[in-house]
Amino acid sequence: MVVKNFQLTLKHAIHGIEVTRLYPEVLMDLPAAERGIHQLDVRTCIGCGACVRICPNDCIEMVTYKYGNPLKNKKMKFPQIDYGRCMFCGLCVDDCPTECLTMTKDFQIAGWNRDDIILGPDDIAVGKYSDEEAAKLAEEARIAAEEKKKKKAAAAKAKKAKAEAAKKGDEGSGEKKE
Amino acid sequence: MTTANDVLSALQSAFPGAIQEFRVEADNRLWATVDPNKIVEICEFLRDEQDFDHYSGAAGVDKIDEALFEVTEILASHGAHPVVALLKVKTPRDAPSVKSLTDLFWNANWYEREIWEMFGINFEDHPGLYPLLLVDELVGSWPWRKDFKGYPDYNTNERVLEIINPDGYAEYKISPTEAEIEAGTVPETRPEYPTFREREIMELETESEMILHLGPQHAIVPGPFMLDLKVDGERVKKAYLDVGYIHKGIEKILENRTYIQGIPITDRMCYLAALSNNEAFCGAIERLMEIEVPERAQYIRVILEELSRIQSHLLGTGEFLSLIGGVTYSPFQWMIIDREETVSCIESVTGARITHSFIRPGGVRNDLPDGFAEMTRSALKTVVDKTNEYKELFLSDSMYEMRMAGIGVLSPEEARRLGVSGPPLRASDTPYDMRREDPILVYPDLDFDVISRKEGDSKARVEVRLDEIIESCHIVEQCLDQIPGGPIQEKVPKKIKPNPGEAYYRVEDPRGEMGIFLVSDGTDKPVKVKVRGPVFAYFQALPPLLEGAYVADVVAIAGSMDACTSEVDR
Amino acid sequence: MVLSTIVEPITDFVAQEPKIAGLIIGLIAAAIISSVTNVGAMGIVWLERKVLGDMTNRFGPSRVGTRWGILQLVADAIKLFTKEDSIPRGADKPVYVWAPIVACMTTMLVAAVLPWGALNIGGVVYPLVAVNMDISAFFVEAALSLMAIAAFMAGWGSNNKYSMLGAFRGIARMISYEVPMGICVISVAVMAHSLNIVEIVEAQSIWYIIAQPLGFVIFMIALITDLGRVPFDQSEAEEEIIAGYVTEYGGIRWGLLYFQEYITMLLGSVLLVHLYLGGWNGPTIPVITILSPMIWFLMKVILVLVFLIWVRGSLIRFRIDQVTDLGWKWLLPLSLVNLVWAVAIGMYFA
Amino acid sequence: MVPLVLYVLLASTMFVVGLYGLMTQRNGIKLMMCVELLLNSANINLVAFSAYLPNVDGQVFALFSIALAAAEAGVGFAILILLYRLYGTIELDNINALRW
Amino acid sequence: MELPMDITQFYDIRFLIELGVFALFAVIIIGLSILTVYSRNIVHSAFYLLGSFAAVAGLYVSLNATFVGVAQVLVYIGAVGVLILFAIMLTRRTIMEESHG
Amino acid sequence: MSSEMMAVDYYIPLIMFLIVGALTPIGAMAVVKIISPLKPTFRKGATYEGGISPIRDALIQYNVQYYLIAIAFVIFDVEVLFLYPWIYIYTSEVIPTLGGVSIAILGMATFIIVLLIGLLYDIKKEALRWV
Repeated sequence: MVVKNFQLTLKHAIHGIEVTRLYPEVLMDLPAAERGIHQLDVRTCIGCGACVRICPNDCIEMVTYKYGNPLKNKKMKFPQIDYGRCMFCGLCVDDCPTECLTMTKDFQIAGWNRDDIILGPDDIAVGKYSDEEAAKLAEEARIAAEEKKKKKAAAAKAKKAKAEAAKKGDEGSGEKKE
Repeated sequence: MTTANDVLSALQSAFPGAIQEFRVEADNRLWATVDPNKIVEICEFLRDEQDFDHYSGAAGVDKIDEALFEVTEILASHGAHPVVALLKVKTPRDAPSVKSLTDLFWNANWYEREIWEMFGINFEDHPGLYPLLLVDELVGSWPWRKDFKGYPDYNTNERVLEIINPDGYAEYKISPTEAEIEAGTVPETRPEYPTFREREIMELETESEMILHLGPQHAIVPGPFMLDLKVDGERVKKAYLDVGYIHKGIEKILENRTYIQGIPITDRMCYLAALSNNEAFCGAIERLMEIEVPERAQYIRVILEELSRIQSHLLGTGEFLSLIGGVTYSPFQWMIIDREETVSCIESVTGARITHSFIRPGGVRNDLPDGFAEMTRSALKTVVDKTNEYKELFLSDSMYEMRMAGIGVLSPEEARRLGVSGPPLRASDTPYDMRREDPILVYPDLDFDVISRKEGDSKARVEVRLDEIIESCHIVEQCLDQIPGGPIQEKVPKKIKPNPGEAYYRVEDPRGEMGIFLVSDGTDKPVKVKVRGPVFAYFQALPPLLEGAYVADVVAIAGSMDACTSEVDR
Repeated sequence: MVLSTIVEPITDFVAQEPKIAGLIIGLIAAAIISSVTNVGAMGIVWLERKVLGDMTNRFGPSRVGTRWGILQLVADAIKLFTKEDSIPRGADKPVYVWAPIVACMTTMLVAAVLPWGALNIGGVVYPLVAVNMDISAFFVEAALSLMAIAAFMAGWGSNNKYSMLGAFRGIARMISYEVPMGICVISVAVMAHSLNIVEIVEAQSIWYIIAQPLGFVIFMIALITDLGRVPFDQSEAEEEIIAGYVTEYGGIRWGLLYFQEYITMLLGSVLLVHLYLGGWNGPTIPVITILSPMIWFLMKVILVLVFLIWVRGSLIRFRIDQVTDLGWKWLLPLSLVNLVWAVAIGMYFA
Repeated sequence: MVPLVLYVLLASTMFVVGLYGLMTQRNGIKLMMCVELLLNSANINLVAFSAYLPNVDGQVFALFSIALAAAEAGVGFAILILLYRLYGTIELDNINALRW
Repeated sequence: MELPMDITQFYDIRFLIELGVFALFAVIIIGLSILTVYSRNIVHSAFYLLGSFAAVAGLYVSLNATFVGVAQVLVYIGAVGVLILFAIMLTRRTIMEESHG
Repeated sequence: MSSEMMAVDYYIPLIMFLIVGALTPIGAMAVVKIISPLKPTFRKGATYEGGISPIRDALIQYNVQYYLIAIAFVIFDVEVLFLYPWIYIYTSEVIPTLGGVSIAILGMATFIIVLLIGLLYDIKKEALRWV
């Protein structure tokens, strides 16, 4: 007969509610490994673009952003993610060489229009520099770049001289190298 | 036990010269290229003399360099021996035609139709070569060929032409532009055949018969597919099934992705079995690369796959209950709650609730977190307790018995003939489980039973699932006890480029036999990925099973099969 | 006493001008009972959602109107009133439009003859009944059979296959269970020697659930079937035929049909309470003597309603052929057995 | 009390309508409906008379007449359905097998 | 000509109410009977017939013959009505010809 | 209140109930007509059948089995109809008895048994089988 059905429903009715939640007010406990919205450490991102290349859905794009670390990321290009296309597969995180791109537990990205779910570096960045810091870093980077340029110019000069020297010494092999 | 070598020698002696090439990959894999004229006889010989009674599928490969098409027929046995024979038939690319196996194996029908509509390979003597997955307008452009140039852009609304048909319903036609015709995206000639609707109308005989559409938007369908019933009163006289409403072309997408990028795509074939799909795909890559997965990674894979099986069965059973009892039937909701806990266990490892993208060639993405074992053990304990309670409930519920016993009976012979696999097959007294037949990972070291039932009705199918939940819990507990330490990822190159060759890898999906047939040419993208999904096979078996049932039973039968449309239309 | 100064002119007027009084009292009573049934049905919908939520470990309505979701039904009503009122092209418009109206008229007819509780004034129990008909139990039976016609009108008017199948199923299940239900009513009437529900209630010194347990079970099953609730909701089994005869209905028309179901559920529970559970009978509660019968009545009705909801959460749906089989092959003979039993007891006590 | 003659008038009007339908209609089901109208008009008379000469005999007659009408309808429609299955029509003009 | 009724009755509101009720039912009965015969759509015809049965039942109740009235509802509308509707549904051509022809 | 109501002819309040019962839905529909938007399109008016345009009308010739169930119902409905007045007289003293049992009871017993035999025949002939 069907007595058991009635027993079980009664048992559950008396039993408290455990799993169901009132969603926006009460959120579930998410594990540390949760793959939610990305987080970008702009201080360490080197703008290599590995995440762009691995993404199966082409949802990452490199965009210019000024509060990053120009010492590491010379072109100041950082990933911008289109969550309309993102599958949250985590391949970009796996491939990131500096581990600057990670995924957080945050998953609420609903917006009123499509542009709201394209999150640029400004939205996902942590460790943003302040304006002064950014300016200072930019200055440093400029100096570094200049120095490097100088060095490079010097190196190029030296190389040229060396090459010329080599050319003089051995014409055949020099041509082959080029 | 018969091995691949035995089968090969028997074939060679029976058909001298018909085996053009062969390769014995292992004891249970036989690859052979056979004479196209003899394929039917060879298959008949294998079926009758060598117990190859399980037609597992067919895959087409476009060898554009050699101007050839290859059709690979995959044959296996229902438990008599573990050999899988993959017989390749070559056919020229300009006039492709292969002999049909539908006379030998009933379930070859859909596989051949799929190859026909996707490659344009004709199957001689096929009873009805109609498109299965594609829209009628797209048939003729043969999308899976390598020289396919893409469809015309049907997204532009300005070109849409609305045609009101005599019944007053609007149809939409999109005529291609001249530029598109020149670019070759529109087929020049289209095969002619009656449409699905016309075929149905042709079969209406008496005035008291009517065609009742269940779907594509109907409460019983787990995803969009159309089940049309020819009913007289409420008795089903014949059923027609139309799939392809959400065809995603995953096999074609995989051909355009690198191997590692393909993993998240395989999740989407069936998100209830995402881990099994990952496993099948990565397993096939590992076969080609000949790498061995570290033992800890193997254990992690087994744990997660079994947890995934538990959640899939819980959802499948719950959904089935909602079909026969309404969404207000409480056990449906309880099962969803149990499933949530199981999913949370998986999530704590993989970081995602349904689409995990977790398994990598040569290992897994990350290690088990701290406290996983305790969490899983407590979750499993509730699952086992609750499942036992459900079993007791169904045993004592005489209304359930009235509704389900003796409904949709599949006899063992019929089940094998229709090519179903997984729980529906095991419910029909055929203990056929890939974990036993084609053991992978650490399954040989684990102690588990293959659940089967004798009755073969809807009730038995549900019982098998409930028992498998308990058995899976048992497996996970064993794994948690035995799991060794060590690395979780074998060294693989950053850019995966498997050796050129072919591999066929089978896993036991929650729904049955999931096989991936992978062809590589040594680059970082596969040449061909063929997914042999279990639900494709059940779906084909649904129409004959429904004949003679009541409309209400249709729900019970279709629900007890636990179908996943997403995977049919992968 | 102040009360008598108000009551006496009214009774005099009623005695002198029964027809005019009938018009006025009828209108007032109709307005009151209409609002009572409608509010009651809203309460049932809320109760059902809450109880089912509890059984399935969910919250149920919990947003609109405090934590308990009391205003959920108001929100739903506003939604239904502002939805577009579209009629399918293929529908037979007059029939389609009239089906909810016929259903509403039917429920009002039933509501008119049912006693809605009683008041204990000075030791005398006055039942609150608008039309105290001599054969009200028979009348309720007959009026409930009109629901089958309303179902058929809805099914035919929609010109939809699901609707037609649902209409056929609806009629088949109603007509298969009307006969056992009628025989159960007769069994009760046999013991009470009356078809008047008020008299049946007054005759229940022992509740008839004790005197005729078999009859109670049969009547309960037949009632659930007549109400079209799980496990007998084949005519609108959403997993099979979408929503049966209400498939093509939308907006307020759907709302009306849906509401009629819950009103019928309320009426059915009231009928069950009157026939088998002793109506408003019960020991007098001190302090609030006047309301004492009313409280008993309401308690019983709510208990029956909760039981109906409990059934819905616990059982799966029968198949339609099993329903007709159960009705004809089991309930009809068993109800006749119950009739014989009732006659025997009735003779013994008489 | 409403004069009895009005009831008789009503009943006779209903009878005439039914009779008119019976003579002009060809559809079998329509004919059956007209017969029901005739029976009802007779019943109205029975009940009205019984109400005006205080006596319940007329009501008893009406009750039997109702029961009879139900039986008549059941058999009549069964015959019609059978005819439809045999001849594919219920236009009685076309069914000439009934003619002698 | 001698009228069969007393004209002074018309000054009596009770009589007027009674007459009004009778007139209401009489109009419904006659109107729906005529519609039953004239309606081209046979299903509409059946529903008109059921409506006229219901009005007849009302007439019975107003004549103090409650039992017959309720029996009329139970048997004529509940049972014979279902029979008529089923009979129509089982002879398809009648519906098609009448409602679309 | 009941005793006062007894004096009233009950058909008049019943008519009021009917009128209120009819006016409620009509009023609701009228309100909807005023306040809700109405933008009918061709698609909105389509018949719903799983999202696909239906093959043939719903008004086909249905299976004759439905009629058999209806006719069985008519028979038993009439039986129940005759049971209702019977309850007032089965204990009546004026009705003659036969072997100590009232004729009323014997007669009704015979009536029911005859119908039960009919029901058995119906069940045996599978007339009540669902299509």
